[in-house]
Amino acid sequence: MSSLPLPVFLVLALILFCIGLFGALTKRNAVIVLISIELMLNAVNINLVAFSKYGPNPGITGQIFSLFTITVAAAEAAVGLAILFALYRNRRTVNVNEMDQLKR
Amino acid sequence: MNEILLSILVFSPLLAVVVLAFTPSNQEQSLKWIGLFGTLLPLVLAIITFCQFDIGSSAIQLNEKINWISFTIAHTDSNVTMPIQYELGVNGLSLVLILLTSVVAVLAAIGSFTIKGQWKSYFIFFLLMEVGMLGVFASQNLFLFFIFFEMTLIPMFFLIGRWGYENKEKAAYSFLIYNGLGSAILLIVFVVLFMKTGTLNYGELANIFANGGSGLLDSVPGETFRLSILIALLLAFGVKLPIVPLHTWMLRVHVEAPPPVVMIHSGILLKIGAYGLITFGMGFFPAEFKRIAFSIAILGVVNLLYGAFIAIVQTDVKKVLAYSSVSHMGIVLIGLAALNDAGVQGAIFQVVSHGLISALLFFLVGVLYERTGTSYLKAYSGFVKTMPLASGVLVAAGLASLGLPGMSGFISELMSFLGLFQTKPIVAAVGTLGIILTAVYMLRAVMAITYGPLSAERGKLVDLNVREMVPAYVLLALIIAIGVYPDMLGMTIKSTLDSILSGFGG
Amino acid sequence: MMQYAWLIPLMPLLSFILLLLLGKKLKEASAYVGIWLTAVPLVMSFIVFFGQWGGESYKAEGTWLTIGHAVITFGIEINPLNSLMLVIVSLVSFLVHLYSKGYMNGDERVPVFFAYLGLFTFAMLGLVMSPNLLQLYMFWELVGLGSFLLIGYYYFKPEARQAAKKAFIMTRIGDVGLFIGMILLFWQVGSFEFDDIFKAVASHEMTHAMITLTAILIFVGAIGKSGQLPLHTWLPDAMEGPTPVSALIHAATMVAAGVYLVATMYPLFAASTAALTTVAVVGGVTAIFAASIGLMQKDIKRVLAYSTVSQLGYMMLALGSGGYVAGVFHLTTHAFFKALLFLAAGSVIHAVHTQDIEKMGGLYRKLKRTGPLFLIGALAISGFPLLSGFFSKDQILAATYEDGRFGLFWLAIIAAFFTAFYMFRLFFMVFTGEFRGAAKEVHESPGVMTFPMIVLGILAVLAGYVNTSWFGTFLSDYLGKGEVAPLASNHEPIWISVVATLVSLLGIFMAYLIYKKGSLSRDWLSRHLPSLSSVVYNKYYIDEVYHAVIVRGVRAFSYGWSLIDRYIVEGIVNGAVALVHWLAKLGSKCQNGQVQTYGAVAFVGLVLLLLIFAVSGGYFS
Amino acid sequence: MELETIRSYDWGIMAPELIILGAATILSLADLLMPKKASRRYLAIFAFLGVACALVALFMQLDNGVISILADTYRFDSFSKAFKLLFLIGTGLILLLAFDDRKGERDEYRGEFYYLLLTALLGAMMMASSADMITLFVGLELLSLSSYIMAGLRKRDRQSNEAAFKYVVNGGISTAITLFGMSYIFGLTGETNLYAIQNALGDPTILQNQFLLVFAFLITFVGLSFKIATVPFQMWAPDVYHGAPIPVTAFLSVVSKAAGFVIMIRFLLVTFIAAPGVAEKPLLQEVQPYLAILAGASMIIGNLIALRQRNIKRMFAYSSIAQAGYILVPFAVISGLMFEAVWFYLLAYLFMNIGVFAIIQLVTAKSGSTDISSFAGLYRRSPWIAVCMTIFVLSLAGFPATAGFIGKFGIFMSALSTGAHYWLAGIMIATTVVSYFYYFNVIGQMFFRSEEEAGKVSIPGGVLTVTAVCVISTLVLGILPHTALEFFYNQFDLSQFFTPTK
Repeated sequence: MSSLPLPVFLVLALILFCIGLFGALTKRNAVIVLISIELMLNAVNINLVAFSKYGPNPGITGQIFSLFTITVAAAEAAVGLAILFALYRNRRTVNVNEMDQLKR
Repeated sequence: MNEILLSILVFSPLLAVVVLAFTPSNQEQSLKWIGLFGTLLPLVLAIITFCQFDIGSSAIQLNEKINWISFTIAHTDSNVTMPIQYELGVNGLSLVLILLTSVVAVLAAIGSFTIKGQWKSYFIFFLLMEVGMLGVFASQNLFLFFIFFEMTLIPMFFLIGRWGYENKEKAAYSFLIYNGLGSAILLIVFVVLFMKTGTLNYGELANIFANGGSGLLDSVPGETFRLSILIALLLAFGVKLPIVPLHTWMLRVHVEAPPPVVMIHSGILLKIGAYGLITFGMGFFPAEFKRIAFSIAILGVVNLLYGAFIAIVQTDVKKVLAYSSVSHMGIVLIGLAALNDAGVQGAIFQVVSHGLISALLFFLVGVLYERTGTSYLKAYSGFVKTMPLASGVLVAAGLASLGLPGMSGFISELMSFLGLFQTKPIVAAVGTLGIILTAVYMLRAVMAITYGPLSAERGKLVDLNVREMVPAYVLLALIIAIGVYPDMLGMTIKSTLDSILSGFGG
Repeated sequence: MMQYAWLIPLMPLLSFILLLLLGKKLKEASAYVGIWLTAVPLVMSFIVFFGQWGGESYKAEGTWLTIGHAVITFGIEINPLNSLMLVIVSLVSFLVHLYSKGYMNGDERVPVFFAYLGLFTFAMLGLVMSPNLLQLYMFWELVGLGSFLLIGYYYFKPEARQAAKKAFIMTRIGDVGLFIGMILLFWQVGSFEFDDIFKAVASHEMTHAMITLTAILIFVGAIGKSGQLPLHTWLPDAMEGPTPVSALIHAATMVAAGVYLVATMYPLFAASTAALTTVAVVGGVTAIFAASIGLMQKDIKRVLAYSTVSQLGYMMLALGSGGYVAGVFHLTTHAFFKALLFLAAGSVIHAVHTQDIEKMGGLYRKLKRTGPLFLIGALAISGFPLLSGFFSKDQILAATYEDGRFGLFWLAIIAAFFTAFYMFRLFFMVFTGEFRGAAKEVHESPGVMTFPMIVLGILAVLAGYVNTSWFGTFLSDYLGKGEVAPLASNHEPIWISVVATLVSLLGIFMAYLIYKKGSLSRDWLSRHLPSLSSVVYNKYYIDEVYHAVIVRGVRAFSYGWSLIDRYIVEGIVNGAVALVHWLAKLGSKCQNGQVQTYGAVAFVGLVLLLLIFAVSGGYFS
Repeated sequence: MELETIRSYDWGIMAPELIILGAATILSLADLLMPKKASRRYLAIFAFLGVACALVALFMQLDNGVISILADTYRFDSFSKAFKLLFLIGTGLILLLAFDDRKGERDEYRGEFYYLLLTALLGAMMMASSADMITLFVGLELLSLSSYIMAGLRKRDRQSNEAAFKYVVNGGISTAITLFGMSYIFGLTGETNLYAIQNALGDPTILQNQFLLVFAFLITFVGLSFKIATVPFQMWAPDVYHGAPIPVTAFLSVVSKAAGFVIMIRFLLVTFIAAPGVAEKPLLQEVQPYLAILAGASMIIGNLIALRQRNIKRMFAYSSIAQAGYILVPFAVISGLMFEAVWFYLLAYLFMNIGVFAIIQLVTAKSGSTDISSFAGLYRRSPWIAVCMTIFVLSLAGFPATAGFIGKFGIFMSALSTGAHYWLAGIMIATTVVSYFYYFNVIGQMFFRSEEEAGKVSIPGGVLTVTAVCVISTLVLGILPHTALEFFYNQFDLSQFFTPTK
């Protein structure tokens, strides 16, 4: 079985991470922002799994780590959405730009 | 008793603080009297301390030492413990300053009777500040010194900011920021010394820098290191002293703070700068001090002339006196820069003498302000007529300030210049211009107040009352006593002076 | 007796303290306290003086201050010169106290006046008894204080305030010279003691340049105190003080302290020709300069003041020309006749309530005692033969001539002419002709005022006989007893006396022609040489020049500095504070409330860190 | 894993965590089962008792040596003991504070706050005790997630919502960044156990990927700096502190921040201690300038922007950024004094900052505004409160006779102990002086201004206790610091920190 070399996975993860970051920092819609963060966390997962398989010191703990990451990411998304709901109820908006009552 | 005499002395004002805290704040008279008695206690103790002190010995006396804090530094091989002790002790110089502090504090407390309102907190702050001042002079450990040093800062901030005049808050803030900067530099210096030598005891530090070798020291710290520490000290105490151009805060304080507070400030707090320069700058780094002595002499002359020139054109008597303080502190620097018996002794005399004279002058300005509600020279004239006693004392104080023989100011001026003429005659000669200028601005201010025609609306001024006479006469008596028989003070500081100067090899 | 000599200055000090404390209660009786407490020192001074006449010098000292290994002492010394000064000072002081009792009658601040007089007398007596330079300097300043307080006695008059301030500051300028000279001597000699200094001078421990420098610096002090050029302007202004004060301080004693200083330090001066020349030139120029101003003044006291300046110049000239005895001799005689003149002038002022000689005239008839006494004084100062001034002035001229300073000698001759002229101008305008004043009743002063004048009058006539080449040179012998005083010869050529006498008679005659007979017009000079006359009348505009250049200059400089202090020194600080606040504002602007900005900042920060590390760590290289 | 193994573990050492876990569980159940109208305030007492029990349990174990269980993922050592102590004390005080916080909210949601606080505490404690990247991460997230919710606890309050949302978004990004860094550390070593990583990084083979290693370090560091709110991840802090309820703000600024330092020290120091850098120097020495710059920037930014704040909560948010910058100094210049300096300062900071927020809560509740002017004339109205506030503020500003001074002194000692960090000490001291402006502005309001509204501020019991404890501790630690320092030296042997369990 021919296998892709490690750098390919790492670059993929990096790109994914950057896309996620870009989304999180530019999108107006709060939901998309939250999803972009998920994307960043998933990039990490790719890293972890790739390292645990093809890394210089492969090991199973990486995959276990990624399991925890997935779980925590889910929890985070849930909390994030819950907070967004509360916000939406009060403000009737999911536009990130409008959330600037607190500043300076 | 002797083992803890100094501690009792330093913390004695706290007794009155406790009593004050439980006195209802509307009992004006009792609050004032408690405050006054709170300052009398340290005075009594200071006199007891003086009696216990052996003038002939140059050693630190009445020592107290308790282990206080110890920091442990984890090193790769073994842990190093760096202890900080609670150490008190006095030598001739600090004893004199403690006496000065306790005397001026009592008189300022008497002067504080005219303070408007909130006597309770006023006297609490006042007494806390006295603890700080006494502590500064009694401590034998830099850490402790710093704590007491800062302890004078906070009460002073409140005293200026709450009981001052129109721009009191600005004055309080600029006091705080400048002195904060000064003490910040001081803190760094102390920590650096601590990390280099492992001790903060004055004697041990002096010993280490003189002879080298100690627990933590790999080698005697280099020349550059010593020099930069000394310059940092000069900067830190230069704010306090103040040295031009670090003086602007002090003008504001002198103008805005209530008179008794200025008495303390100008009389004692400024002197901490000189005390620090002598004890630390000269005590620890004699060789380096010698190297920068010329610059210090220049700074001294600049201070002297700068203050004097500007004082000539001031329209507010408080400002005249403030610039006069700048000018007079120049004489301290001049004396220190001379690096000989005469000069350093002159500087110490100037510290004491200016403490008394400026306390007296500001007390009188307070008296005038209280009666007239202004401190502008233009608003004054011919007060001899209605206030002969106050005017007489004012003229006397002014003359003392300009260095009239027979009063303390002359002795210090003479000795400082005597000292500097031996080592740096040209600089000293330039400095003597200050003697003339001092006469010019002092007479201008004093005579504008006392002499001249009396305007009609000032016809009902009341002369000094008994309560005001006490500070005025006591201070004047001390000024004249030192001026007539200076060896009284000279003997007390002689041994200390010798030990300081032994660092310069002579 | 000598061991009690230290009590002499303490008596007036006691008077000062008593009157300060009890003056309010004593009121008019204060005068008696002052008089008695100067009478005692007077008696003691005479005892000391005559004790000294036969005995040795006396010195007693105690430790005053220790500076390192040098011990500075405080004590008294009695030697020929200062025992003579003691007598002069205590005598004049006593007489002035007495006179003031009458003169100040009715003034509500009499206790204060006598207190100040006591303080001054104390300081002056202390000054002459000082065994060392430092102590002398201290009392030197204290007599300045006494003078300052008494000039400003009429505190409510702005002119008096101004004059007092001016006196203090001008003399202080000179004092700084003395101060520096004293300190330099200390480091050369290691002591302030006169004896040590003279020993060092004699043993050539000091370089010649240093001797000259210190001598000149000390002379600067004398210039200030004795009102010599260019620091003379305070002395005429000092006439704002009460007239007895002018007599005591600004004629007889304090202003003579400068001469006394030079005399005391004479061995130092004698060791340097340059220093002596300086003293002589300054003295000579001052003598003629002040005399010329005296010609045109209209205020009776100012004429006398300029006369004093001029006479002090004479004394300096004498000292500078090696005429030690002549200088001291003239100091003595001058003390008596000038005090007399001032007291007489005071008596006149007391009678007519003005000082303007244009408003006087014909008083000789009304003031039966003052008039003749004034005439005696005027004759004495003019050098009328056989009066005291004649002898002393004669010796000065002789000393100058012998020293080979011919230019100065002729200046002194001209000054002598001027002196005679202006004194008699004064006499004729005040005492002869018609009364031009407004006062209706003019009374002679009471006995308490005339008595001192009579005493002084007698002395003004007789004091000259203590040192003449005809009867005996008592004074020279006496002063020569102390080893410090080098002797000047008394064998002057006779023609000098003749010329001097002729010149002063000519001066008197000219004054007579102009002011009594009116043969010559009074405004001859102002008509023919208007510019010169106005220059002289305005005292060569020296006050104006000082005011324009020095006073204004210092004030402008100060003002400039205070602007720098306010705008630049404080400006930098304010600028720093403003910068901090500006940065804070900038920072808080970035905090724009946008959550994504926050994330972006963190991300950019991270990228920057990584980039910097990569570049500096050499990743790209 | 065998049951046998599980049973063989010394579970007793987890007693504090277990007690907190139990308390949180019971509280959540109780809150669920209680009738809607019933007051939840008394749940606070229960939570407080839980914390107290945990504290007692911790004290009972002080003498234990290093014990690690659960396959070395949970590690009980001096470090964890020392910092758990801080967390527990801090949380206890905040619970007392919350007990009296009545502002605006209906009672029914109060229960949530108490058990979320306990779970957050649990997360922090786990972080202090973790010896494995995975548990460390889980602890961190437990703390974070609980804090997100707590920040938004006031559901009807727009500011609270917004604060929570900002917190969650920035928190998410920081988590991702941290994890990204961690994934590389894992990748380079193949281990998740900290001591195993330490071992692997000490191996010379790592030198091939030295750049990647430093990158990983910096990325992780920046990610973690979110928790301690220092540059560059500091900007969320003012908004969140401003919007969150005051007890939550206090928690975030004290306990959560302390936890951030714990994870930073534990994770970065243990793993990278032996790692080689790009040049000859060890990695930790090589990144020192970067950490020092970040610390310096935090002090500058925090203290500068605080100058312009009128809102007292925001002001202390910026102040806490600066304070975090101070605490970062010993970490940045790693010296033999690091642990005690950080620990002591955090202890001092805990008391003074909770004290400050206690009084802010009192005063702003009275005036209904968080503007600084609500402090005007406080001295006339309630002198004792003003005096206490003054003591706290002076301590934060670092004046002697307060805990803050000794803390700062320790930081200076560590900054100046090993060579040339004068500039960092210089920045610290200069910004400290700048900070006088705003700290003393508060004092000025209290003492110099006249009161705008009359009325004494009354102190309820809980806040009174908190204030009293904080004032006494601040002063005692300032005047007799050896009480704490000797306790620290005697009880905590930090040489255990770097060596794996035998």
